[in-house]
Amino acid sequence: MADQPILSLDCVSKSFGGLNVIKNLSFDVRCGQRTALIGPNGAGKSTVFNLISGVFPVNSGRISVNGNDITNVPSRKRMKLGVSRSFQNIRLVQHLSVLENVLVGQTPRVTSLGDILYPIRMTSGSHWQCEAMEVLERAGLAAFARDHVGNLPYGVQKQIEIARALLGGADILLLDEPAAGLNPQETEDLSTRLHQIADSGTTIVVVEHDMQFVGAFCEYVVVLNFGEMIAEGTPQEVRRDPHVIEAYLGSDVA
Amino acid sequence: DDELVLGYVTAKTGPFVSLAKTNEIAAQMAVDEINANGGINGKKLRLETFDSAGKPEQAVVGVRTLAKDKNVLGIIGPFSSSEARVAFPIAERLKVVTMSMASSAPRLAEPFKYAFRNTSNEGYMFAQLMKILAEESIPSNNAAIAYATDDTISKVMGTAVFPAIFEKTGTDVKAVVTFKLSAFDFSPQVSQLVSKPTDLVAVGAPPEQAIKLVTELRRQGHEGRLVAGSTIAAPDLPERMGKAGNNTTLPTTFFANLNDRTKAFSEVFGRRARAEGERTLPAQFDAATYDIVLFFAHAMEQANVTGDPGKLEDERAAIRDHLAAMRNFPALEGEISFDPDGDALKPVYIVEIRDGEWNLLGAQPLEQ
Amino acid sequence: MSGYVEGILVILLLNVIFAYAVYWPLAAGQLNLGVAGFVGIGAYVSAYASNEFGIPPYIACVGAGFVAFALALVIAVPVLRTKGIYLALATFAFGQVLQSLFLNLEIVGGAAGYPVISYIGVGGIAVCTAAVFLITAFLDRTRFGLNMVAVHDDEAVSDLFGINVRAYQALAFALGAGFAGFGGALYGHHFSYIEPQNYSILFSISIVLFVLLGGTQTVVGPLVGAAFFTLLPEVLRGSEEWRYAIFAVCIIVIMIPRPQGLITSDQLSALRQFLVRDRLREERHG
Amino acid sequence: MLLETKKLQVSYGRIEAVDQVSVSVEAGEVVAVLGANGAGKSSLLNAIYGLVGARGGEVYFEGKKLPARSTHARIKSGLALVPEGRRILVSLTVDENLRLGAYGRRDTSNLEDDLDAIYGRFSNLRDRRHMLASALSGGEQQMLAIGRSLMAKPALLMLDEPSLGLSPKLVGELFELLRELNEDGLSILLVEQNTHKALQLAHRSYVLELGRCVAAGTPDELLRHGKIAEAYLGHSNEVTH
Amino acid sequence: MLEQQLINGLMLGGIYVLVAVAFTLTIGILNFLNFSIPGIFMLSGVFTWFLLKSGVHWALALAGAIAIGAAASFVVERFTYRWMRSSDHYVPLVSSMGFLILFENLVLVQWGSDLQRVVTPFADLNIRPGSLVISIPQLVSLVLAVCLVAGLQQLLQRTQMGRALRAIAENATTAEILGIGVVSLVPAVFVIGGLFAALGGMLFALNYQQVHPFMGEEVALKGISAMVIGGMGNVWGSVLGGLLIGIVEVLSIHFLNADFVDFTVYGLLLLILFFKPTGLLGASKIVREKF
Ligand SMILES: Nc1ncnc2c1ncn2[C@@H]1O[C@H](COP(=O)(O)OP(=O)(O)OP(=O)(O)O)[C@@H](O)[C@H]1O
Ligand SMILES: Nc1ncnc2c1ncn2[C@@H]1O[C@H](COP(=O)(O)OP(=O)(O)OP(=O)(O)O)[C@@H](O)[C@H]1O
Ligand SMILES: [Mg+2]
Ligand SMILES: [Mg+2]
Repeated sequence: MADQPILSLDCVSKSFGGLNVIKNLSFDVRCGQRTALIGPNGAGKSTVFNLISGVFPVNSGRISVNGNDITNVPSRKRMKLGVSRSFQNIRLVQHLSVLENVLVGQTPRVTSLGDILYPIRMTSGSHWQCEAMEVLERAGLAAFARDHVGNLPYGVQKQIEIARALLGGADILLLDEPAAGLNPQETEDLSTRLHQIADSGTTIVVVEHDMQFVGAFCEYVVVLNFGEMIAEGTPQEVRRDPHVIEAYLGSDVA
Repeated sequence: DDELVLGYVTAKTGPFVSLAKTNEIAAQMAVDEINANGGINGKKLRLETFDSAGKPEQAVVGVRTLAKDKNVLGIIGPFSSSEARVAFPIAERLKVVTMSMASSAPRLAEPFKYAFRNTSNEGYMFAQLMKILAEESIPSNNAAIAYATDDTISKVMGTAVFPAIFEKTGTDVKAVVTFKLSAFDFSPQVSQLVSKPTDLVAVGAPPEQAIKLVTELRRQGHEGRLVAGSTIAAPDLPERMGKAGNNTTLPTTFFANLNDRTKAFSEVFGRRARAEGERTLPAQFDAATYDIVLFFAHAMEQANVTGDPGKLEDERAAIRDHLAAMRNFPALEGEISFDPDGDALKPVYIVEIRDGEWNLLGAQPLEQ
Repeated sequence: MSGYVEGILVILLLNVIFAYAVYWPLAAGQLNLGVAGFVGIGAYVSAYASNEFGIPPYIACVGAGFVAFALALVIAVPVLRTKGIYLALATFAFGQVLQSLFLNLEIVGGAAGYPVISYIGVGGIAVCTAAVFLITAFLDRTRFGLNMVAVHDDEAVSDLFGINVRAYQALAFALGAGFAGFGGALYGHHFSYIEPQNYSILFSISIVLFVLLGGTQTVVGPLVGAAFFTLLPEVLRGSEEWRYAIFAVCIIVIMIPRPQGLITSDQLSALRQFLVRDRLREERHG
Repeated sequence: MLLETKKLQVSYGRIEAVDQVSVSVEAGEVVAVLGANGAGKSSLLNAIYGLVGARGGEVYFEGKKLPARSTHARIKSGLALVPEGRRILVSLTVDENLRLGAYGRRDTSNLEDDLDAIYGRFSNLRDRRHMLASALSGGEQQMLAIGRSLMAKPALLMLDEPSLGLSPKLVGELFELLRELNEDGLSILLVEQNTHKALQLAHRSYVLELGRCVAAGTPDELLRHGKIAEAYLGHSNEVTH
Repeated sequence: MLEQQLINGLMLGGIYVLVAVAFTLTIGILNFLNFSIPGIFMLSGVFTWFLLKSGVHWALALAGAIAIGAAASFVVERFTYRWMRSSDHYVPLVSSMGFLILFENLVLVQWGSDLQRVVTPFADLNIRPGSLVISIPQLVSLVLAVCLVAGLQQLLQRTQMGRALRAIAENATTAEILGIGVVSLVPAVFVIGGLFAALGGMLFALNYQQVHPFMGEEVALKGISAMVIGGMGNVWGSVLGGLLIGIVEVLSIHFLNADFVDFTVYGLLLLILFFKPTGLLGASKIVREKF
């Protein structure tokens, strides 16, 4: 079970205009494996996430999740099939409170008309609300539940995004630079929190430039450069890879 | 109280203030004259005014306010057809007479017992106009028709009144063009008219559109005579049409230079209007409003009304009955009666613009 | 009830319904400048149904609302291809087309207008307005309302979270149109006469103004806006011909400090926070 | 003294984001401002730059008091800001974004050279100079934001988390660039979460906590301050789980 | 006759073009739905009439009317844009509409609702080649519009000021961070937009020799439609859209009748938007922030 890839990209290509951003990219993520996607700026990491979550269609290749081919599934339905994500630039719903933002995350699991027409913003006792509050509490965000998201500190907003993505019930969580903008202490907290989430059975894939975090959190690393995979392996392995040092890490980190 | 109160719904703001606002001067003149002559049944007459801003919903508020809160015996107004349409049903429900001075759309008052209009029948008036053109041997062998399609009365003029009467007079209709009330550019219509010149151009529209049309006709070199219904009878039309307006001919229910009474009225009106900074020439609607006050006063006198709030409903009904029965009343506009629909039957004056002045071509007393 | 109060109340109640007709599309980010057209559809359908087939007025009104709703769903498909001001202009154009349709439809009187026989009084309208308000307030508190805000703020993210953005936008548009039709039908039955001239772009714009002035972020905004727009000119009645000029100045002056409208969600949440905040603050910083 | 704030105060409603903070930057100095999320670092920079109104206190630049809320005047006198969240103009091309960076600049004689220098530094940008900025990756947008502020040729550059989203290699290069610029005479006020790098570069730094300045001094002094070092430098670097 | 109709259509379109450009300046460039433009158009028309009537020399009167329009636009900016940038695109509708209502009612209070006749000092403002009639003011407005538009296009695309304006349109706060003087540039745009609208109003008054308080509305609706048909922010689009609407309007009156004008003009607008949701010459890409 653990060996079976939960997410697999097979010869995926994507170009914008004339620009080939992803070139024949293939890699697998095994179930439960904490994976990092790293690479220089503009390598195509966010684009990979966008392709997996269906923001753009691929030009060629196949993406499958849990053994299902999702290449042509509309983006709206992919979360139900198991992929959820956060965004590099924070994308919370500005006119909703923290709790309400998190409630939006549950949408993929809401199916009945009764649930859609249940006055969820009027009461606080429904299981949806309890669940959302619980997730907020675990992230240490309960105190902000009723605040508007717009003016909260950056780090808090990042955590809300993670909480929201988590509530979709997806098996795979794609996090785009979750540690960006966090100080070392906060990064550590985040790492702890993500470990908990991973332990509860969610597969986490992060795009991250903070190598400290990648080293501490990830078991497996895929390195992209110009849309192609240039290395993969454990953090220790890729850190030593001269191509990676040359293209990504620079001399002083090595 | 020793007062008898008449309600008055008018437009002091909104798109046609210029026509409606001066009505109040005329109405007040009538009230002052009546009171100077001892009032009605020994009581003074007073106007209670409500501004509808020309909006139908507000006209309804006006009728409700005046009928229920101000206990008026009858209501003058509202001005426009759109307002009258919604005001009449509510007045009927509240059992109070409402008499409009300008809403000339056909059969507006017909369904109601309490609705009256001191306006005239355009078909009858235009027939008189054609008769007088013939009498004066003014060429009228062929004609073109131009009308606004999105205004009831204009459309009726263009599609029913003009064709029917031209048919009767044997006038050949060579072209029909249409426009919208909001139109400002008449060049395409006029280009069509110019390609088939006619003796007459009959226009069904409010004054503004007629002015725009005639200006464009002359720009493109069309020399035909503009004829119209009373819808365009604004007193300052000669001035507003300028040179282009020469020969424009139309029927009206009021002609200021008709006789001593109209001249006197015009003079007093002019004086009062100047004091208020308004247009000094009385329009036919000013005269019509003046006469409405006289009708009401007459009916109130006949019905021996007391203004006692307890007898309000009966007295309102009595006023209605006396108005409905009114025949050949000597009004400012001439001798006036009411037909069974509640519409006034009144004399017609055919006037023509000549060198920037109104000129009476002929008068046609009421045919019963 | 005094005749004046009754008269103004009717206008206010109808304006509130119209305000919610504009509120729903705005909640999904669409400025519907063709709302007058839907008001007209409702008015004509209901008037025709009750005049010609003797359908009871309330049923006719609700039915007319559904007709407007259905029509809007259909037209939403092409209209929602456009965005922002283009969408506003597309709805405006649609409204103009509808108005000229009414003008040319001789079976309901064309330019001459159409009398409506059965009557609905102020009480009936009050009940209907309350229903529209409660439906709106209720929907706003559900996931439907929640998702609508999400769609308004960020279509792309809403889509990724499984919200059918197109469906929500179309529903918002149609729901608004349904309310517009319902309100239009009530108008016809109360004022006993309808004419195409009523359903002009100026009418649409004035309704949009109520809602924007009241604020589009909360359910009470449109209510406040409609009340403001209906009552302020009444308050200014004494100023005679200056009335609308003063009114305009009031609008301009109000929008300066409150460009998002009189009532905003920040304000409401600040109010709520004010009531419960200190406990929260302590928790957070403690 | 190039820049000095005196008891600067910023509040949003009842939240005191910056509470009586006095910081200063000498000409030629690099000063870092550290602090946790929500400590008020961005608010401090924004207030200095005139983007948010200060509720109390003053800002002096080159000895002259800066007027409240006039960004325009600040740029004219030689301040530039790399704002938090990049604030790229996505409907303009990369080139146009950079050119707009020079908007407030008086001396435009070397504009093309400066542009070339920036393209030399950030080759990603050169390759995409005629693309809309909306197409850039996160890191590329960050490069653009930095490049754009350099186009203004300021005397004092304020950077709000400039390393955000940059690859480790580019972070190294960025700090190298800042050092070079500083050596050429540019003064820098830096807000950074990458505390190590920031302290390597900075001559002095301040630590903010809940809007208050709780520590100040040279990097060495701060590193000796145990509690601060632990909170902001992440001493327990090697996390073991 | 058809030639005359085409001329009529082009000339009518010329007026729409001026108004469309005025709109596109504030909506297309500043992202600000400015509904005071019909009011400015009307003010300058009414002042053309008033100044001419008061016996002011015609050159002064025309210049004065345009100056009043531009000044009014300046005042509008002072009380609207300045306070509500960076909010939803439709928010400014309210206060700019407020100004429209205000301008209309001020004129209404001062001069009433009547159509006023503009008496021009010129004997005949037409050229008459053969049997055709061409109005000089309309010709002027068309030629002027095209020239001004060409200049404007250059300004926007090639200069630092053009870039600055586009920056303001996207995000005024960001523009401010870059040192762009939002408070000085924006009024300039409003004044230029006001000039276009005022020029339109003045030429309208001379051409149709009629003014009244609501004269701006109908023209503005067509002008804004022209802008949208052409594609917002694209000034050439406004020219194309204006002329197209003018010709369609005239031809539908000629071949059908007035009842169909709204059908054809707005039906056309609707169809164009269905097939090309950003107008004929509008940018087809909708720029959005990246994930
Ligand atoms: N919509 C688009 N149109 C054109 N080019 C694009 C588009 N989206 C991305 N690109 C280009 O594709 C490349 C990859 O972008 P992507 O956002 O995936 O990079 P990334 O690896 O996430 O980089 P970073 O670490 O800086 O976020 C970039 O060079 C970018 O310019
Ligand atoms: N516009 C605003 N309205 C209300 N509160 C705000 C606003 N901006 C910031 N705040 C609050 O002010 C405090 C300081 O915020 P600031 O952004 O200055 O912190 P920061 O130190 O830059 O944090 P980060 O590291 O996350 O960028 C925070 O509590 C934040 O929630
Ligand atoms: Mg990225
Ligand atoms: Mg910050």
